[in-house]
Amino acid sequence: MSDLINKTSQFFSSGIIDLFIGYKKGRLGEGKPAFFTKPDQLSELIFDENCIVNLAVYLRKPELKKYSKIGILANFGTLRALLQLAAENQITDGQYLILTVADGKVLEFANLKAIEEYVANNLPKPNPERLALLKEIESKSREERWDFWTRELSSCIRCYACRAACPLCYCEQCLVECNQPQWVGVPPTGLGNLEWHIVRAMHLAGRCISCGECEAACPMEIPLGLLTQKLNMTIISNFGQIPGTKREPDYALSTFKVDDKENFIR
Amino acid sequence: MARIGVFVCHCGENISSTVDCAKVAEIASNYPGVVYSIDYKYMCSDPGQNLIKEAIQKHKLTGVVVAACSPRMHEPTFRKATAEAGLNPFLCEMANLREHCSWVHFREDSTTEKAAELVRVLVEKVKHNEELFPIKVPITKTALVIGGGIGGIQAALDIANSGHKVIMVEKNPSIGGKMAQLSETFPTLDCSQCILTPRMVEVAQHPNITLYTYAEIESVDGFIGNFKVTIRQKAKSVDHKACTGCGLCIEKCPIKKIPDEFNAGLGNRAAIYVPFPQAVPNKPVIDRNNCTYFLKGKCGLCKKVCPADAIHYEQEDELIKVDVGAIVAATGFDIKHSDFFPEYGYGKYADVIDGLQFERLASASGPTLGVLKRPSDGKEPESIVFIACAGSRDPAKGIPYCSKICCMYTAKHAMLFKHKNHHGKATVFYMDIRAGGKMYDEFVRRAIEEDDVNYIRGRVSRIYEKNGKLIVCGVDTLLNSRPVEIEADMVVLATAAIANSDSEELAQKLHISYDPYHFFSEAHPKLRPVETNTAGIMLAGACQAPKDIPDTVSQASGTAAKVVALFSQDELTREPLIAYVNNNTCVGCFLCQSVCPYLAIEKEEIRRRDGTLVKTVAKINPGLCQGCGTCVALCRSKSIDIHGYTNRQIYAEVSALFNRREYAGV
Amino acid sequence: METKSKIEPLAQPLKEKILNEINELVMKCYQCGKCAAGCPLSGEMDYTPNQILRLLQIGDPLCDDEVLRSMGIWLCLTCDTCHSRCPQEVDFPHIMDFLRSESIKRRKVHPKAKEIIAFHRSFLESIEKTGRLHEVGLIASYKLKTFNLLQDVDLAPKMFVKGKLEIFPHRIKGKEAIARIFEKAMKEAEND
Amino acid sequence: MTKIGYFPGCSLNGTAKEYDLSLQAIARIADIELVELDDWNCCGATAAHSLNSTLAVALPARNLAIAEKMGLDEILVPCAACFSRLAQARYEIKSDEKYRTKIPQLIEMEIKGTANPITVLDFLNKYALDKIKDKLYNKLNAKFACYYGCLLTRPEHLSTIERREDPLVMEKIIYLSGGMPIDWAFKVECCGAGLSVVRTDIVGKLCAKILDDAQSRGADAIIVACPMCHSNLDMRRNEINKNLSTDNEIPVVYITQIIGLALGIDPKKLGFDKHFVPTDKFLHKLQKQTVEV
Repeated sequence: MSDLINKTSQFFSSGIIDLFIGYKKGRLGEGKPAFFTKPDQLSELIFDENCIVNLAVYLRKPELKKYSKIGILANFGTLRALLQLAAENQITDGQYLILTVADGKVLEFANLKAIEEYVANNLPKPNPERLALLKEIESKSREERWDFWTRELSSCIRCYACRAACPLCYCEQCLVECNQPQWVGVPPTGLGNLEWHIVRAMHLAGRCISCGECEAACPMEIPLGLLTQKLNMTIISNFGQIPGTKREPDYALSTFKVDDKENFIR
Repeated sequence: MARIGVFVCHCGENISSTVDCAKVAEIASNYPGVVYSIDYKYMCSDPGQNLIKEAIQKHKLTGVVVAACSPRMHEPTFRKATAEAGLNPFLCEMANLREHCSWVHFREDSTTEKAAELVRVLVEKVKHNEELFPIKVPITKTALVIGGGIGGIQAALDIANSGHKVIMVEKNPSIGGKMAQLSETFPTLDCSQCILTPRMVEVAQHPNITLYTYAEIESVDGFIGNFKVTIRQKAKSVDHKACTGCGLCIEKCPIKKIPDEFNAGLGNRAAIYVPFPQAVPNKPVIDRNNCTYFLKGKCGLCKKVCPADAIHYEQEDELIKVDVGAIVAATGFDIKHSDFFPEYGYGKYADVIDGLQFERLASASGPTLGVLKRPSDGKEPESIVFIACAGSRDPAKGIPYCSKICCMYTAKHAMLFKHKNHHGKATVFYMDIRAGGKMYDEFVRRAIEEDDVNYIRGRVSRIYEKNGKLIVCGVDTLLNSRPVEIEADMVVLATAAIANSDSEELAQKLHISYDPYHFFSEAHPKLRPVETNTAGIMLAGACQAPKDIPDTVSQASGTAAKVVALFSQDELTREPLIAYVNNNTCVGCFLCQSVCPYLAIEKEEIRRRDGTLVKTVAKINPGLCQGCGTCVALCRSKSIDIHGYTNRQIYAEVSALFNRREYAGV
Repeated sequence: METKSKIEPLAQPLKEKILNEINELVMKCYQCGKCAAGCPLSGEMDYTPNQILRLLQIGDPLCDDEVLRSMGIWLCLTCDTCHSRCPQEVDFPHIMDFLRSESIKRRKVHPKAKEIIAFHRSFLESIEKTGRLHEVGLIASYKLKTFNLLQDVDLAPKMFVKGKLEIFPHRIKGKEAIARIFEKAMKEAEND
Repeated sequence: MTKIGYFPGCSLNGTAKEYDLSLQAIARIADIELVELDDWNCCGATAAHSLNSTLAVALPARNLAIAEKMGLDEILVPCAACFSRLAQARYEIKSDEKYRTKIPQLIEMEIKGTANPITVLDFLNKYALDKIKDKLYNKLNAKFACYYGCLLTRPEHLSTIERREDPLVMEKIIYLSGGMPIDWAFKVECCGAGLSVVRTDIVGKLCAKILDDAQSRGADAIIVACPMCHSNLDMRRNEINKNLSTDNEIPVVYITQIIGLALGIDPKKLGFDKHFVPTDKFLHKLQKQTVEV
């Protein structure tokens, strides 16, 4: 750990960064997001398997605007989020100092291309328990699935914690806040809840980097990740595009091709 | 408060036979916001339009719903009437009672009910309509003509003579195209070069025409009135400003055995060459694929002998960017080549040739100086068999269409042969003679009656060679399908006219559509035959479909008229039904960019007054956007909308359908 | 006693039957004559391939009758030259197969074609009995059927000398199975 | 040792014994085992095809089913006519629902169409040429007109030959075996085999054109890969010569016999003595070395 702290401290002292986003130990032993502005705060900096929060979500917060040089300690989900954000024009190459820790060593990424290579080499296998759960839901009849999701989603209190935790939910004005027209019913009841979660999942289809933050953030323990995961699997198997692995846009749901075999738009 | 007028049309009996129009008008009068409602037999007629105009003024209407036919049919009519009454035309909407209701249902109460619902939906929409104003786009008054054959030449001269600038791009070293290769032309038998070459010179000397030969189109961006075109000027390796065209380099070039494209492979040329003596420009280029200097790094003979020091081996391809307002595609056609007819031995027997090769053999400027000599041994043929429809009208070979020009040129070929050899035997195998055109059928009759060309109705099955003769096996279907075997010295196949091999690529660069055979598609086969579906891009000649010279020239002049009409205005007016971006909510993810089929989405930087960047957002180019709405559907934050079909308007329509109330006891 | 009256269906033009049963569209033919020009036997035929197609295209019962009674359909060697060169991709050999079976079924076989059919029948009989072709048996049977007793008499002894003729037929073990195939196929043809 | 199914057909047991002999001889040298189908039956030939369309599929289908049962993926069918019938039957069974259900009932056997019939040219190209090219013994010092006829090149859906109007596959085999193929004009014309017995007059005319062209271009022999073509061009020579001004004496030999000669096999063991048109002069022209097989 001293290596990480030493390095970060050097970045401060040499003026490369004026803010470092990392983790410190929380009350329950969890990695808690921490914002370091001075090297002497760094003694609290940690990085271990409990540091699961996706820190990329903070990068677009207005509070960070006063810092010009930001460093970030990225876990794997954060790295993928950074790539996806770059593909969507939200961050630029070289804008941040990006570090990670792998096999006890501190890695500094020279550019997004380096992250792309790192991600490509370390893509995890999908969690088998998750897959089994998905399979189980898929094997249900239409009616059973409808019942399953209306039951799960009926508990939603529309706190929008899922949206706040998601590094890719960065719209300045979310469509649920639009009332002319009113796309999604506001009261946290049946249809409105269903609308919100379907819209959310569709907006993340082909973009979700599967960090699991939405589900972790949900106070009602709704298995939200299943929706986006299922959509992603469909996209990967049909188009072969894995979100959060490319720094250039490669979005399955929005590519017009002159030689498209469907000619509805020509 | 909205003040909507509803005008229900009977369309004669088209609507009123199944819909109770008076009832629809009565129901509509109860809709919230509707202050006036009436039905009439022909709303599109003058008195019908006056009903609308008077109501707008008398009832101070803020919106108009005309319940009649398809908006494709009469939306412009009713919007014009609305505008004449002083209301913004885009506050007028149409409910399609004819195609969507009366034509597809029987006369029942529910049919009238559906008609009333269609009106109600539009009433709800029009309440959210906004005043819109046509978009003005400036026009660059320069035309680009792609292709320097007779079609391109005619279009270029007509446009240039109207006082506009023209840029002509030709991929070969000389303009002239296929017509320059022809010997004589039907139906007058006048010499092709004699009528073409003066026009080629006129193009080269015209002050309004800039000519790029040995050049290709690299890319095309922009839109009508405002195209940005990049031209690739291929390296000629010869400085045409310095070159005097003396020809010494060609004479001294040691590589002389390259099959000559201009002579359809029947002659040879050098590695540095001018395609033909009357070429424009009449200055050579180096064919780098065959030049020893470029292949092996040595030789340099042409450079040594050039008195003007015009040879520049180091020359590179040059990319030239030009702005043009209109584009004329006049890239011509090709003919089907070898190995297409194994049963005819095409490609195997030297004396089985195609029509273009015959033209070169018959041409005074050709490899035999106009004496018909067969390619295998130079013997003058005594018997020639001409085969029409060689590949055309042949679905088995992938070409179901008629190549149109072959009947005429085959008659001409047979005639030219008979004129050169009175005792020779000319036989034509044909399926039908298609000689529609001024003096065309007379021309074919002349070949048969005066020049004694033997026309046999039937398709040849195979050709084989025996003792130096070609044996042509066919039948005479007019004589009980009697087998016919003809010994010929030479066989001329009227091979199918096909699209150029690179036409698909060019069509994609131009964003124009093409048919299954890669000919470019016109916007409408009857009423818009010279335009493409992409505004500002027009067609001339055989790039659209096989055409003869008169048709090509006529179309080229028609195209020129379209271009000149476009250039007669300073600005272009377009309907404002295009997408627009809400800068406040756009987060600049640009996923909309890749979905736009018209490449209309650009980036716009929003800056503070001091110049610091606030954010980058999407911007719709109003010239390119076609209002398809794909970006609107894709945008997550609903930051893109489309004028005339805003989310609010559509939502109002859909909500109206779901929130049905009883307005009258239907 | 009940009597069943058998009503003859209205004569269906052959071209419709051809379309329905073997999915060939005779209307595709545009009479270019390339089939006749390439056919090795069109010179011998009373109607050439394109003429047969023309007769079928008319769809008139008299024309259909002419086709079924023609000699041309029996001379076809199924060499497929016409089909392989046809610009309209008309599978004429396929149509010829159909016309021959139709001609036999409706008993309209050209008198001169009877020898050809006799040969084919003798050939099939030979197979039906033994499972394989037995040339001596075939020729003997064919001669009995046609009374062409002297045909090819010069060939047989020479063939025998060269070991190319077997006097006794080879009977395969599955000859009963072959006989059953024949029985079922023949029954089917009758029921058609 | 490569194993491959073998359907000799009736001809190779009778009129085309030399074809069988020479093919077996080559196979031995190339180390290929030809597994004859158990108790195969006649393919039905033109007769079944002309008279009864069901029979025309059922008879060859029984052979295909036997091959399937024996676990054979490929069946060498040296007779082009038999090949055509077997391949067509397989095509019908695979493409036509009607036959897929009807045929198993008729032949009382299961059939899926897994066994693929191949021609002698496919066989030579795919299995034999590579194995015998080092064992070539004789230079074939003669000109050969390769004759394909109809059934090797047509119809398109059965043929494996490229350039159907001017095929070169047989020429390639001859060339690789040391012979000199010539270009000629009648290699895919029909010889009229279907009418051989009943309309010998017509056959005479058709074959006359073929032989005449080969002779006028200086061929020393015509190469065939079909017993029907062979019997027409060879056995019917007297009839053919009636249509020609001079007697044509070109021998007609099987491609397998020629390869056999190239391999140095004794002409007798290749059945050269079984031809009607004498082959002595032709054989004399070639070198006479032989090997034991």
